[in-house]
Order: sequence, then structure tokens, then C-alpha cells
Amino acid sequence: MIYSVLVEVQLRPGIADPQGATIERALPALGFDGVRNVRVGKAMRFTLDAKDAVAAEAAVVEMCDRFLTNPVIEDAVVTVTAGAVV
Amino acid sequence: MIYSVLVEVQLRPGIADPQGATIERALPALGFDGVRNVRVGKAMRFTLDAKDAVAAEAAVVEMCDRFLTNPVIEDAVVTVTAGAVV
Amino acid sequence: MSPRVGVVVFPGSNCENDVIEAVDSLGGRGCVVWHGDSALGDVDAIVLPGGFAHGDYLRPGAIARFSPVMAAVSEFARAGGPVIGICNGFQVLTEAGLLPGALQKNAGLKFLCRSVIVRVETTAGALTNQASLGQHLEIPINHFEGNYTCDAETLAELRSEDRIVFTYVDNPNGSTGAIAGVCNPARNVVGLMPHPERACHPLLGGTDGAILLRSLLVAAGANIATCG
Amino acid sequence: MSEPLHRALGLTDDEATSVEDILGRAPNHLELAMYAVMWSEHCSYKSSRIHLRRLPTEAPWVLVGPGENAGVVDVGDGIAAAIRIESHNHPSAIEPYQGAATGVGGILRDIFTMGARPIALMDPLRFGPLDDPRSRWIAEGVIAGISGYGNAVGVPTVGGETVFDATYKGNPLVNVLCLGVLPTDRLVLGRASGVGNLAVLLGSATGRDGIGGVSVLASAGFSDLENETAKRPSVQVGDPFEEKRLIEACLQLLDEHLVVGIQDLGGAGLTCATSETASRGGVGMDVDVRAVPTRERDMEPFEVMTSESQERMLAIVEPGGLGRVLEICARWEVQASVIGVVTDGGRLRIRDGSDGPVLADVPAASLHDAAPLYDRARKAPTLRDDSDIRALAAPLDCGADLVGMLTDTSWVSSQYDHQLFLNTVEGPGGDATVLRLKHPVSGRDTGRGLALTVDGNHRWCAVDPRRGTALTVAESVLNLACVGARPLALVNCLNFGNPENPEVMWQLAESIDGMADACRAFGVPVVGGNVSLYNESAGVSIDPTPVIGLLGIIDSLTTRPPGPTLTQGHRVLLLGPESTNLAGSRWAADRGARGGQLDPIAYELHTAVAELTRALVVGGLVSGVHDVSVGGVGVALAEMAVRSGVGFSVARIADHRALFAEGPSRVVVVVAPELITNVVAMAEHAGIAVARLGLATGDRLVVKGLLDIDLAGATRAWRDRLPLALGAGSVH
Ligand SMILES: Nc1ncnc2c1ncn2[C@@H]1O[C@H](COP(=O)(O)OP(=O)(O)O)[C@@H](O)[C@H]1O
Ligand SMILES: [Mg+2]
Repeated sequence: MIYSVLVEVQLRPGIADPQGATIERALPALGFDGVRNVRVGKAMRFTLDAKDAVAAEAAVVEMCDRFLTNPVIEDAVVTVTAGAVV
Repeated sequence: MIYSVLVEVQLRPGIADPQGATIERALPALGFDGVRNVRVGKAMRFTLDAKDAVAAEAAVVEMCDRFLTNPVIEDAVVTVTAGAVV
Repeated sequence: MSPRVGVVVFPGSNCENDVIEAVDSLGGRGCVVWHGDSALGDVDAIVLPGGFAHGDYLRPGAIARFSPVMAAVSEFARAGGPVIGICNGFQVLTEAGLLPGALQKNAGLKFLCRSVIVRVETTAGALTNQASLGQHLEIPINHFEGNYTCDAETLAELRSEDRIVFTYVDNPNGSTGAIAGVCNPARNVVGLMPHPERACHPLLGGTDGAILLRSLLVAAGANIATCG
Repeated sequence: MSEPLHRALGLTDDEATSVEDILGRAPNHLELAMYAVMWSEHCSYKSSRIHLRRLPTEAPWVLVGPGENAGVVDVGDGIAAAIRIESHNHPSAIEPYQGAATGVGGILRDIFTMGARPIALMDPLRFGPLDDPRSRWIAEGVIAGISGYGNAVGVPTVGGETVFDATYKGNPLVNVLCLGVLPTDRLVLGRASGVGNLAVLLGSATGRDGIGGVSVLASAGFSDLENETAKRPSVQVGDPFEEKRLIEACLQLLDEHLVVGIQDLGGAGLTCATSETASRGGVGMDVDVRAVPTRERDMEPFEVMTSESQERMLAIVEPGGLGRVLEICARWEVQASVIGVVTDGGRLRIRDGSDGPVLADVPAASLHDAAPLYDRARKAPTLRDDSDIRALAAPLDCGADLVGMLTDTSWVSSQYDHQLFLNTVEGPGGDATVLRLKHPVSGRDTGRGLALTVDGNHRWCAVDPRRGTALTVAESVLNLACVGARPLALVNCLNFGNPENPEVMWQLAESIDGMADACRAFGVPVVGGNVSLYNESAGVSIDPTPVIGLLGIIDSLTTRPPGPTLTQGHRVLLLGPESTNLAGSRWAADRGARGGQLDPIAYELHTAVAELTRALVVGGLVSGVHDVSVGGVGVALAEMAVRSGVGFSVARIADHRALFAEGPSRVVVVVAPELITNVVAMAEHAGIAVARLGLATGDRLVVKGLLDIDLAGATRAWRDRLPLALGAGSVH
């Protein structure tokens, strides 16, 4: 079975985010007000061939723990959907 | 009104994603098989103070066009939710 | 016998020959160790050099730490052998869990290549045994992701165990506690962002880095003595 | 009926007829596409070739002149240096980060194609004004792109130029120069030979990116934003990690003598690489388009043959060596595929499967040699008189005008690794970069040095492209002299407007003649170059901007050159002729005056000044040195002051004209009191005028009768200009 996976990686709360801070500082000068709490993370998308949804989810969680995130500074949210979204 | 915004930025289809390709090549050696089509984009989250949902959405779309992305190589998907999700 | 320093090359590493040149100029013998090898060969110290292992894709060091050679490096470190990570090498060591913390993007969001002044915070260890406590050294940095990050608990532990090896006098990248380099509890594994090999020749503007690499050769020599 | 296919592909009706004549039949779609990319302005130089022939290209030390991937000169000790410059102007205007990044990638491949290890990059950059937001966005993206790619690929960027001017609004100039070194006996050329040898494609998979890129982007100006949007698919993403592995793999292949020829894939992709290697070697090639690894499904043969996907090389190898080639590539994780075979008869045949149907069959050489050659109409513009220059009033505040011209570019260069390989003795910031010359394989230090400078001046060239270009070459010669180097070889990047405009063609021809004159006078061969035309926005061509890259040699490098520094208590002298002509000067241009005529250059005098400067530097007789260039003596002195934290007090500068004039052949030197008589005697002996301007001292910049300003304030203005304008940050 093919599953479509989205892994959103964000810096853990409390870890300073220089990219977010830079964007937040730059926006008012461009005429955009009222933007706060900017955090810039990663959105990784891929397809995965797995036995079933449970196996797919488990594999992705393990990938995140071991490889896709650095748990010292990052958290991940995983979304697994059946089928290859194109 | 405060809105929570998620902007997911991905390279446009057909544009090479060397980072995604490198991650894909690395995975089998770590014992993860069956992963394909890896694309690495950005997930930007922020809060926005706007009159209403329509105004919020419009502001974010303009921000994307003018600042947060380069439409020449990137596509953005915007999700606006009422309230400050923490 | 002059100590042999193995310099690990990952695809994308680029400072390996610079480190070897500097080590050789100080009387050591540098040699290349390929990342795909699972044995280190006959070496008395290991350096993970600067560069962009695997393009720094995903995160610096994230892919490199899975290279076959890293098991051997861990083993070598566990046995007390001196292991130094310079810049990208420091990033690899944190990803591999051989050193605490993480290195994220510089606070200014810019790549920085320039000289900085670091203060020697401890002289007990593989890289500063020839330096004096509190000594100021001028050494170039060359990184985008050198912003040392750790939680309060780790910071307290590093402090209480005297494991902060260098701090920046003028913090260039937002590092927690202005940390430029740390070591493991056994003090034989040291990671630092500045590049000592770039400050070992008067024509290139400074020789402060030689103090550190000489310390490494002393540690490597001691390693020969203990390992026989 | 809609537009005929050849026109859609960018071929004129006459060009299409030529193709038919060559083939003796109507070309099919694939063949037409191949001719279209190869005969584009970018690949064929069809408007400029006729003029470029006038450049002097020979000297005993030249091993490879223009026409190959890079120029190569013998630098002694069994070492040769390969050098090349290229533009990536149009891609950078659309996607600054990737446009600049892929520009770096492209120029690197030109260098390691010659068997050389790339050791240094230089980036002459020109953007619209700092107060224009889009120009700032482009500048930040371009600089980030060069930093991102150059640093990661592991080649230091050791110098460049950073210019902001309204003429580049909408059309930035992103030029990149690369220098490499190789053992002289490893020199390889991009040619195929040996019937039966294999063509092996190395590196990235081929995608649809950049299809028609060279012809579409570099060969037509931008008329409006809508057009840009239509060109979107042409943007390519660079992969420095792939390129790094490709460099290491290719150099190892060359070390082990496994390739008979090697060629990078640049503009026009596989069509160019296969036809160029074949025609240079006087052979033909059968290419199996299906053997090319693709990144996307269902690619058409014409897409595969014209794609400009980055990070690819074509190696010609003997069948017996293929096994080892594949082994080396596997070690470096570089994909390698046999895609063709060398044939006799000179035909380039594209097939669908190695024995499959022939999809295209053309004489390989015709894609190059038969390319059209245009002697486009030229017309001198009506001469501008000097009334606007004469009408300029003396400044109310010389000090403010002077400070307004100071910019510290270290905000740019500190984003580049400029130290890798432990060669950089003098990095960005001085008149020229100085690198230790080490043997590329053994690493042995020769005790000698290479020096590099890049220079361009659109204001001079707008006033007079011939003199302006000659003066630019002269400035480069003097920049090298300031670090003790003598010139060896020149490369140039000719950034001009629309060649269909006769005045632009006139500028190009004049500029080439000025360069040719200067190169002959200085005995410097031109070993390579690049022409970038159609630099225009909204129908207005940029000011003519030839950029000169000059490589020099330092015969004994035992100490660091003094650099543009002031030392407290030392004397400040100006060597060279007087100048009060403001034509073409930055000060006048900033005030809207662009008329007048440039001072002519006296070549013998200039050579004498350069030789004297070199002797003073090499002999350790000066503690500081800086040539007079943009902003005149005033800016030269002020730059030395802010860099060293020492002020000056000088006299004998009569008025603002003498302060800001940019006349040639002048150098500021700083001399310890006890060496003054020595230095003055040497200058007099060489027949060079010496003006004793005054003293390096204190914390003010003082020019008697003209200005008296605070060093700290000037230093802040200099240092903060770029960080304040560009530091706000953007998303690239
Ligand atoms: N984009 C850049 N990248 C690297 N170095 C730069 C860049 N722009 C300017 N520099 C450096 O700043 C110094 C001053 O440049 P410039 O004023 O053009 O010198 P000159 O007038 O002597 O030709 C040079 O050493 C140059 O290499
Ligand atoms: Mg100069």
C-alpha cells in the first residue's frame, strides 16, 4: 500500500528561532502589521510503501526519532494518508 | 481578531529538490525502505491580527507573493484558522 | 614517533587537507580516513574536519553520523582516544550523541567567515592542554550553523563539570552561554566551531590555532603511550 | 496559422534556411531544437565573434587560449592555472539565489573540465540602487546564493566587486570568475577521439529544467513581468553537494588517466557537450537518448537533448577503462551512464535505444562552425559635450560627499568562505587578492603567489567605451601592482545591452578595441571571456559594463603585502600625473553629469607607475599602498583611513576636482619617514611625479582647505552602509 506522508518539523517551544524572528522583524517595513510568533519549520512530504496504516505511521515515527528530527531542538507532527497524493 | 496561520511552501513540481533527493538516497542505508518522492519545504506558522477571516487570508496570500516565497520556483498553501492555537 | 592523526572524509567534507597540512607542519602525521571504512587503521587521534558532509542536507551532520566509520570513531572515543570535531565535525559529533547540545542557524541568519576571539575556559582536555586558562585566541570561524543550543540543565551540567572548552569574547552567532566549544565527560572528545587549522601560518594571519593542534598532538602522543 | 516552429524556437527565417541547406532536407523538430539552442546568441556568440577576433591572445606562457572551456597559462614549477569568467545575469534577475548559485556551479565545471582543481572564485556583482526594494531583494538573494553554493561546494570566494547603480535596476549583473590549478602534464581538452570510445554522462539526472534556457533567457531582454512569468519553468536549482562529488570524481578519473576528453554540460546541455566534443575531435557520435537518466517521466527527446539540468559532465572513456570509471564514480556516489559511442564520419546521431531508430542526424561540427555570424549595424551616438560637467558647482561640503562614497563590502565577503585551502594571504578588502601557490597534487608550497583582481566601471565606459575599457584594464594592472604582482593573463565578461541597437553594437566594438589596445600595451594575453547581451529592462540597455579579471604572479611571497593602510606618523605620497577631469567620475555621475571626455591613458607612463609600485611593495619600502580609482584621491585616502583606524592630514589638493577626479596611473603610498628620500629618488628615476601630500595621523580626515571630518563618523558610515540597507533579512 502506498501512503502519503507529511512530516512537519518545528523547533521546540523555548528554542529561539532566528528565521522566524527575522521574518517578524522585516514584515512591518513591507506594510504587513499584526504578525506575531513566527516560527519557521520544515514540511517534508514523501510517499511510503507499507503493509498498512499502522505500519506506515510506526515507520515514520521511527524515522523522525532517528533521523528526520534532532530531538534536542525539534519536534515533529506526522500525518499519514492512504494513497499517493500528487 | 487573532488568526493562526500555516504557510506550507514547496518547490514547484518539476523543479529539482536536491535536499529531498539526498535524504531519499540516504534512507535505505538506515534501514528505511519504500520511501519515494521526498520533497523538503518550509512550514511557517504565525499569528495574525486581522479584521476578519477574509482579510486575514488576503493579507497572507499577499505576504507569500511579495516576501515569503518566490513564485517563480515555489508554491505556497495557506491555512488560516480563527484563534491563537498554541 | 610523531603521532598519527586520522582525518575523516565524508562526501562533502572540504577541510581535510587543510587539517592534514597544519598537523604535518606541527610535526604530526595526518592521514585521510574514508567515511565508508569501518576501521580507523593505525591512528592516535581522530579529527572530523569542517565542510558540508552530505551537503548539510536535512541538518548538518544528520546523514554523516550514520556513516560506517562513525561506529569506529565512537569505539575509539570510548577507549579514550582523542577525537576532535571542527565546525562541521562538531555538528557531526552532536548529531552522533558524542557531545551534548545542537548547532542551529546563526542568530543573524548569515554565513560568517571571519576571525573571532575565543577564551580558553579549561585546559584539561585534548585540545587545550598547551593553552593557558583564560587565554584569548584569535581564530577564524566559517559557518552558518554554529549557534550552540542546549537546555538549561545541560548548560548547568557543562558548567559544573568544567566541560565548556571555549567561549566567544564577542558572541557572533547567538550561542547559548557564548559557547564555542565543549567536551565530553572524559574530556577526550572535543567539538568547536572555530577552525584552528586556519590559524597556523604567519602568512595567513595568525598562529593561535597551532596552540590547539599542538595540544591535540600531545594528547595523541599520550594515547600512544597508554595504548602501547 | 500560428508562428512557424523555427521562430518559436528563436531561429530567424534565414537561419532556418541555413539548417535546411546543411541537412539537404527539412529538419525535424528535434534537429531544429538542437540548432536553435546552439545558434542562440548565448552559445554561438553570433553578434560578437566578429569583434572578439581582434583581441590579442598569445604569449609564450599561454597553454590554452580562448575557445576552450577555460584559458590556461603556465605558472612555473610544473603548475598551470586555468581561469574563466561567466555571467549569470538573467537567471539571477528572476530567482536571485538559484540564479547566482547555478552561475557558480557552471563556472566551476568549466575549470575542472580542464583537469584543474578549482581553488578560488571571485564575484563581480552589480545591482540597482539600494533604495529600490526589488534591487535589495535581488542583491540579498544573489549574495546568499553565492555563499550557499560556493561555501558548500568547497571553493573559497576570495574577492569580487559590489556596485549599486540605477543602470542595473531590473537587470543585475552577476559575473563569476573561477581560478583553478593543475599539474601542467594533466591538461585535458574537451574533445572526443578514438572511434568506439564511450561517452559517459556523469552526475545529476536530467529534468525539464532550463529547457530553452540559454536561448530564452540570455538571448532576449526582459520586457515586462508577464514575460518573466512565462519563463518560470526555466529556473534551475543548484546542488553544491552533487557538484562537490562530481569535482572529486572527475579529478580522480583524470589523475588515473581514465578519460580521453571531458566536457561540462552548460548552456544547450547534451546537444552542446556531445557535438562540441565530437567536432573538436573531428569525429562523430551516436547518442542513445533513452540511456540518459531522467528525473521526470515521459521526457521528449528534444527535452533530454536541450535540458540544462545542473551538475552534469560528459566523459569520453576507452571501453577497457569503463569498469574503473564506474568504480570511482560509485565511491563518490556519482551516477554514471554510458549514453553514446564515438563514431567516424563526423555525424551526431541521436537514437532511441542504442540500436534504435535515428531521431536526429546532423554534422556535429555544423552546430558550431556553421553558426551564423553577424556584423550587426553599429552607430556612434551623438557626442555629449562637457557642459553638464562644467556646470557642476563645487560641493558645499566635500566631507559629506566623500563619506557618501565609502562602502565597506565586508558585509558581503564575510558571508563567503574565503580561506579554505589555506592559500589566502590577502583576502577580500584590498586592491587584489593574494593566494599562496601550492602544487595541486603534492601540496608543496612554491614560495610564490598568485594575485587576482576583478574590475569594471560602467561610468567610464558610458562616457567612452574604448577609453573606459582601456582604463579598466589599466586599473586591474595597477591593482595587481599594489600587491606586488605582475600580470599574466586576462579574462573578460562583456555585459552589454541589446545588440540589435546599433549604438550598443558600437559600444561593444569600441570596448573590445580598447581592451585590445590596452592588452597589447601591457603585454597581457586575453585567455578567455564571455559575452552577455540583451542586458536591458523596459527597453533601456544598461550602461556598457566590460568586467576585467586579471591574474598575476608574485615571484617571491615571503611577507604579506602592506595593503591599503595608514600607519601613524608615516608620510603620504601620491605617485603619478595630476588629474582634475571629472568626466566619468562617480562624484559627477551621482550628481547627474555624465558628459565630457575621459583622460587618455599614457601606456608607457602607466607601465612605469605599475613597475615602481611593484618595486616599492616587493622591496618593503611602503607601509601602505592603494591605487586611485572610483572616487579619486579623496576616496583612496579615506578608504585607507577607515580600514586602519588612523586619520590623515594632507594638503596640495587644490579643489574638489583634484579630490574626486579619477584620472589613471596614480597610486597613494605611505612611507616611513626614514625611507622618504629613497622612495622619492626611485620615483624620480622612473620619471614619475611625486606629490608629498602630508601625514598619516590622528583621528580626523583633513584635506587643507577642503575638508576636516571625524574618522569615527566616517568609519561608521563606511561600515554600516550595507548592513543597514541589506541587513533587514529576507527569505531566500
Ligand atoms: N562581492 C564581493 N565579494 C567578495 N569580495 C568583494 C566583493 N565586493 C568587493 N569585494 C572586495 O572588496 C575590495 C574592494 O573592492 P573594490 O572597491 O572594487 O576594489 P578596487 O577599487 O581596488 O578594484 C576588494 O578586495 C574586493 O575583492
Ligand atoms: Mg584598487
